[in-house]
Amino acid sequence: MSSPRAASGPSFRRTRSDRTMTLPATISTRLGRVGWVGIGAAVLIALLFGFVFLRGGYLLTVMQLAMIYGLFCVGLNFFMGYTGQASFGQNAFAAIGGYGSAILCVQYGLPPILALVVAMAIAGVAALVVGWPTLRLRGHYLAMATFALGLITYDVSVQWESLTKGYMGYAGIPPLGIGPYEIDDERAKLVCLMVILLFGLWISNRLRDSRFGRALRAISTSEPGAAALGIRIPRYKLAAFVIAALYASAAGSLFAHVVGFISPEVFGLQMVVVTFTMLYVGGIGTVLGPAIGAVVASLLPEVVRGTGRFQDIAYALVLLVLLVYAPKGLSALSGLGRPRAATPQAGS
Amino acid sequence: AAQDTIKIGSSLGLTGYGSITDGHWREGLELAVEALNAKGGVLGKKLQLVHEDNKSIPQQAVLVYRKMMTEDKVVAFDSGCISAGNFAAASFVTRAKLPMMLCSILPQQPEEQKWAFSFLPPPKFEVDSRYEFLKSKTDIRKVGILGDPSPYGSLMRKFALEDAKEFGLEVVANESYQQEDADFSVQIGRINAAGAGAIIMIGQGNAVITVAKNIKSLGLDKMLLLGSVNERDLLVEAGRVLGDRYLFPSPIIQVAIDDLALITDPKARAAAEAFITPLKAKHGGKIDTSMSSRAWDSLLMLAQAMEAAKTTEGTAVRDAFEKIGPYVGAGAPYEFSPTQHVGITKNPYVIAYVKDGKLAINHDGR
Amino acid sequence: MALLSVRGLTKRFAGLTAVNAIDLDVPEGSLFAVIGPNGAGKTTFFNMVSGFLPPTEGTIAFAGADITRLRQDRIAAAGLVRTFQLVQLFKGLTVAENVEVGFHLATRGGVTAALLRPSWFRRQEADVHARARELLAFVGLGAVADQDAELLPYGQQRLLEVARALAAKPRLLLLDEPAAGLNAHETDALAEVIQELNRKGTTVLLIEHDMALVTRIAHRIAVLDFGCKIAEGTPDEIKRHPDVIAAYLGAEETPEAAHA
Amino acid sequence: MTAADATLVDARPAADGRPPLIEVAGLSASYGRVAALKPVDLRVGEGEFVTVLGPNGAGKTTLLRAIARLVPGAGRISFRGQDISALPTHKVARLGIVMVQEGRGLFGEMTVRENLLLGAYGLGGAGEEIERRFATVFELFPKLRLRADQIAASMSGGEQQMLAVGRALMAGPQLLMLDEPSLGLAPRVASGILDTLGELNRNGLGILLVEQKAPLALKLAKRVYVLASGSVRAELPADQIGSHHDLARYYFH
Amino acid sequence: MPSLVELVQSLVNGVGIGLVYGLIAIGFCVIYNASGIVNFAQGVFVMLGGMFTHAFLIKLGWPLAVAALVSIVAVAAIGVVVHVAVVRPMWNRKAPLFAIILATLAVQLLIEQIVILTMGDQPRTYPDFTPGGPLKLGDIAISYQLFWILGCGALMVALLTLFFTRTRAGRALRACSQNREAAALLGIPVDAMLMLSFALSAALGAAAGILITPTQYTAYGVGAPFGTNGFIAAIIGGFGSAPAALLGGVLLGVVQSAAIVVVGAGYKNVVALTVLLIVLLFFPQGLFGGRGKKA
Ligand SMILES: Nc1ncnc2c1ncn2[C@@H]1O[C@H](COP(=O)(O)OP(=O)(O)OP(=O)(O)O)[C@@H](O)[C@H]1O
Ligand SMILES: Nc1ncnc2c1ncn2[C@@H]1O[C@H](COP(=O)(O)OP(=O)(O)OP(=O)(O)O)[C@@H](O)[C@H]1O
Ligand SMILES: CC(C)C[C@H](N)C(=O)O
Ligand SMILES: [Mg+2]
Ligand SMILES: [Mg+2]
Repeated sequence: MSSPRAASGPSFRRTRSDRTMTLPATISTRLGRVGWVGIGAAVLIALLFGFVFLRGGYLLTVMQLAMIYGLFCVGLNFFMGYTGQASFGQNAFAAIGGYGSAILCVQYGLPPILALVVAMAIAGVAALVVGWPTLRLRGHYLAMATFALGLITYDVSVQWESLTKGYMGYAGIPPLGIGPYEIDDERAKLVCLMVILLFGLWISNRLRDSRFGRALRAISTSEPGAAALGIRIPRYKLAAFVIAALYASAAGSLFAHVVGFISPEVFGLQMVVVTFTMLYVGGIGTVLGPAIGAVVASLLPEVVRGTGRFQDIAYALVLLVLLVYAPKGLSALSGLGRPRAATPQAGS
Repeated sequence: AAQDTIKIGSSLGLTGYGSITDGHWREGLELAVEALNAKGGVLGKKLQLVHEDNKSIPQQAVLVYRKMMTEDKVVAFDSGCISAGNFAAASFVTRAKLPMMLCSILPQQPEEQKWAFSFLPPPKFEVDSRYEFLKSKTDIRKVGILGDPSPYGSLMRKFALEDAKEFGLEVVANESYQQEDADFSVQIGRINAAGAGAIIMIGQGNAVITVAKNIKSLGLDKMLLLGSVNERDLLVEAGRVLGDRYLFPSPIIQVAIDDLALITDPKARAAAEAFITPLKAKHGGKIDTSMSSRAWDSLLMLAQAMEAAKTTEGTAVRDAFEKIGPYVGAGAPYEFSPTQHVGITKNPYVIAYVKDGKLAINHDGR
Repeated sequence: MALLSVRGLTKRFAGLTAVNAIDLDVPEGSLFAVIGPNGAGKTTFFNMVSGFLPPTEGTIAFAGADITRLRQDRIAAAGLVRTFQLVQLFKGLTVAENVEVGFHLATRGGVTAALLRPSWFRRQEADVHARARELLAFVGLGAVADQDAELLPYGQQRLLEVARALAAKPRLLLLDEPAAGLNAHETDALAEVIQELNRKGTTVLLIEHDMALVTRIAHRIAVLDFGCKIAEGTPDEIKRHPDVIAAYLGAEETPEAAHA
Repeated sequence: MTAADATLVDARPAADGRPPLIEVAGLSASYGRVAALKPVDLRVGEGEFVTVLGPNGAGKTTLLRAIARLVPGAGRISFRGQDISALPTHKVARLGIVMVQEGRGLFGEMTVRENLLLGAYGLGGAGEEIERRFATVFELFPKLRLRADQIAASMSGGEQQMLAVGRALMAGPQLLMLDEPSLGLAPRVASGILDTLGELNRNGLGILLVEQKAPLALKLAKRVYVLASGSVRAELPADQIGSHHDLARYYFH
Repeated sequence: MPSLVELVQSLVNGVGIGLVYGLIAIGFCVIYNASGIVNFAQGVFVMLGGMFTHAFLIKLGWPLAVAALVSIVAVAAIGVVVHVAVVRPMWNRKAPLFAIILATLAVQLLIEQIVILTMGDQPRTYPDFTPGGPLKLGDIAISYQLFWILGCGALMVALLTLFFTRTRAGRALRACSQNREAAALLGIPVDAMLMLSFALSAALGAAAGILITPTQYTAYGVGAPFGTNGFIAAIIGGFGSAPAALLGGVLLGVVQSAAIVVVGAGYKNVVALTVLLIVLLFFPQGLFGGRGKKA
């Protein structure tokens, strides 16, 4: 049973408190800067994007959803990657965005862009209000509390039928557009989403390498250390949480406008699982990781769609292989190419 | 080769909460395709069924609908019961002018309803047949409702509350549950405490087994459980727990599977036989027909509309479909028209129960 | 006037009084050491002063203002910065970035500034980069500035923590066993660093077991035992103090340590 | 360089022909591309007390970790003649090679007593022997007896170090490897631990000690290895290194 | 206004479902205690316990005890496979904890799909262990199966507590979660211990599944809701201690049933989870998890 190489090795080094309390920041930051490999990854994604754009068909939709989820993940990465906190409930804010957009457009006739912004504001305030007490929790308890937020929001969106129409769902949500110009064409939608995602990434990159971003990353590895240097931990955690909520809300709104229909399931547990997958497959804590993860994890099921009834099995297996062989995400694979490679690999 | 086949798409919840229902819907579709192709296909071409799993969630439904439209170039849809998934896709299917046959309820937008045809009996029928049973066969006059919040369930609850008076019944408790709940004892206890003699359960799926178990373990041995339409496996499993105190509306074909004589109308019996014979040949004894029979009907009617339209072009097929007029199917009689896109207009249900592991019609009340 | 002034400071855990009614005054500009046996309550004392533990009783005044029970970051903002006995590095960050975080209090700018990058912000960032490197050079870590902090050997991690604390420009710097894990040469270098910054005006409060270091650089020493302050005085007084010898140094220890 | 010094001690097997307690030949280890340990030869005889000195980052910790098989290394490690260079850590430990880690490596959320009990994990259920070892450890560190039911993480720094050493002794080691055990200990306790090690050594326990505090470390050791930049710069009899001896000349270069 | 009988019956029902949650929660504790991993595949172990027992009991007609025992062993073996094939390689590559947790979710998906393919998607159930019932105390009814759940749950809790605090292996398991290196340095075979924890946890999950299937049903998809409720129960109790997990489950059940009475079933989870949040705000380590708080 025991291969001595695997059994020994530096694999033991981390203690539990390392693993639970501080999320992944250790891996993250050193790979975070958009270096050569980042550029390589970006080029690859751009090629994939170009391929899908030219090929057309339903992969356009796959890519659209990837961009939307990607935006969600870039936001989540602020909280989980940079700041090292766990949130299983960011879908709550996506729901606020989605339903906000739907209701504001359909009931109150707001133009989509305005609806999106107003919904983001609502989500931001909501994040502020619930985050303030909740973020005192740590580790699994924070994970659970945020998880509860997501579940509560889900149930409310199911039950509050007068507002949300429950499982019936909200249909007839207008597409994005400015004034009389609606973005109707699938390719145009994709380009628009891509631009929005790039903007989101640009923000992420700017914030990461700044006083603000450094404070977040400091918190992720040592809260006492950060506090001793005068960083107001609750405030920074809250800021990261709110930023994540703003991204999530924008993603939720975009889903509503791009698909034209939402129902509670759109923002259900599935969303949590999918976005987690994206974050970890891409590489949490890195700038590009969330976007890479979103594209890869979105295309993966389509690649294995041909297996028919075995699609989920194939998907789960590929996912497991990815997680086992690139446990720190695809963008961390790039670390191999950097000098002073970070992590010793057992047996290598 | 693409021109030699006519592709029909189907978005099905093969995993997730719709899995059992949609699995049967697929069986019906596949059977119909085989039968049609055996007779030479439609418009001289072979039919081909393309189906994808939407995992019972709308996001996936959007993807698979698009996939079938753009990759497979299907000319029409015949999709399963995941209402939200069908709603999510309805807008762009409508824009592409493709007709969609549905196992679920119709989308809510008027322009989308023009392209969708529902083969689901309207919720009122399910309610009324149970109320009628209570009124005529029992002396129970107080009932409690236990329902889930699915689209179909919500509609049904509305009727359950509205129609009770009509049948001289009083709804004394109005409880709800969620599909995945593991226990309903509290709700059932409240219904019992309110003095109800029967529970009107609203909602498909596995939950009925737990409800039956809960009634039993609460020792309520007078309480009747009147469940929703359901899959044969679930009916039998729940019936095993509560015996003849579990009653449910069933399309007659579901009960008549071993004894077609139960279907009195000869035309309907012939339609049922045409369906059941190949079904039994293919799937043996363990079969469910409540979903698959309507799936079969839907595809045969779609084929008929194509033949009538002499094309597979969406608008023509849709118009032809609206002109089919009264149609006696295996699962029910239908009457679609330009103004009527919910095809089942007469209550197709009988009240049945489980007897020795088989479904039986309740003739005498108990 | 004393920069730090502690009165009756007490901490009780369940049945144990870890710190017992301590009074202490640290004059501005001094280099003050706290010594005592293991478990005497030194770290607990630090934890209370720096806001990491709420005291059971007592008051803490810093620069004339009461800071008892103030949040840690507020205390740091007031100019009281600490290091940790178990190093608390930011492991995912490079050595230089660790120090840059140290400049948090000395700089400003949040999300908006980071996004818009006005010229003052860019200057500030550039300044922070440059000064971080200066500080690293000052403590002798210049060569490893771009390395991952996590991978430093233990001794260098301690130095990094000191450098990081310095970046915060503290008025009072609390150092919890900074020389642990350093060899004699490295300890000498550290001593110079501490003395140098003390000369530049930073008041230092130091916990150390390395008596050679303490007696060489400290102006004044307080000795804790079982949570109580048993002595306070100049290094010479302390070295000769019978209670201190009994409780802490041990008879044969003094010459040994002195010569190391 | 130090070739002269390096031959001051005879490093061949003891005269009686018994293999040394532990013998390391050409052991190297690296983290990714960092060669933390270049091929190193080292030996601890039966009942010998050997100290490794060296500046920060010399690779001392890495050396101990490689012997304990916590870092994969290339080269040969043998214990009483048996090749252990491919064994997993826990099997190495079961042979009696016990290590006190830098930074203590306690089970933070468990009590002092539980930590000590785990030290005796290899003993299985043998109650009496465990009690005997408890007594020894408590005698050595009375503080631990007082705090037996305290959670390890809440102990003071020095108390934790005592616990780490105590736990290692509970294991009844054949070779005890200590990585800076004096770290954070009050001078009295530090020399106390050293005295204990000396006594254990006199009773036949082989000890491999990594220490920064040269004077302490040299009091007991018979031989000293000086490690710098991952290589052994010198191997000296301990009594050759007086307070006058400038170790630094081995450190740099 | 609900009558007293109705209220008491609701309370009893709440305790009943709460015990079910608690039983599921217990399984989480073992792996968590040994590794810090929250095994989201725990729900499928529960599901498999029910599925296997159903197959042996109903399809093959084995006696209940034999069916249950064989099922537990089989599920434990699956737990070992999960460890060897997924968790161990990830751990040895220093995967972040949440990546491992994500992998357990993938394992859940995988096992669910394999179950659909091999055993179908129909729900199954089998009768209470003791036929008859319920026990009537005045107007209050208590199902016999509840006593089985309570009894076995208490037994499991007691044995687990003893195991973790009093036995060498139990202590060693906890040690592994806190510091794997140190554990290995003391001769504890860390990998084997973790494997043991997966086997044990899977076995406990299976036992839970076997016990609760008679109160409802099992089907390929119940793992997720089971897991979610068990996880919530474990958190309320304070993660990582079996008695607390069981109590946490009961508390969850009671709050839910009170919520159904007061605001209706639609919002029962909203209420229960809000209560959970409030509990967490005042007891950030769970209700019974006060131990080991760091300064
Ligand atoms: N959270 C706690 N719970 C219980 N006891 C504690 C706690 N924290 C510290 N103690 C105890 O209080 C006493 C003082 O601890 P402290 O860490 O202040 O000692 P110290 O003087 O820093 O010792 P050292 O030199 O060994 O670091 C110790 O006996 C310790 O075990
Ligand atoms: N996990 C790691 N990854 C990469 N490099 C490492 C790692 N651990 C240590 N190193 C590097 O290996 C070299 C040797 O480190 P080691 O910890 O063995 O030194 P040491 O002699 O024990 O130092 P100290 O006296 O400070 O404890 C150092 O340069 C260090 O930066
Ligand atoms: C017929 C049904 C299974 C309908 C389903 N519950 C839905 O509306 O989504
Ligand atoms: Mg201390
Ligand atoms: Mg070291």
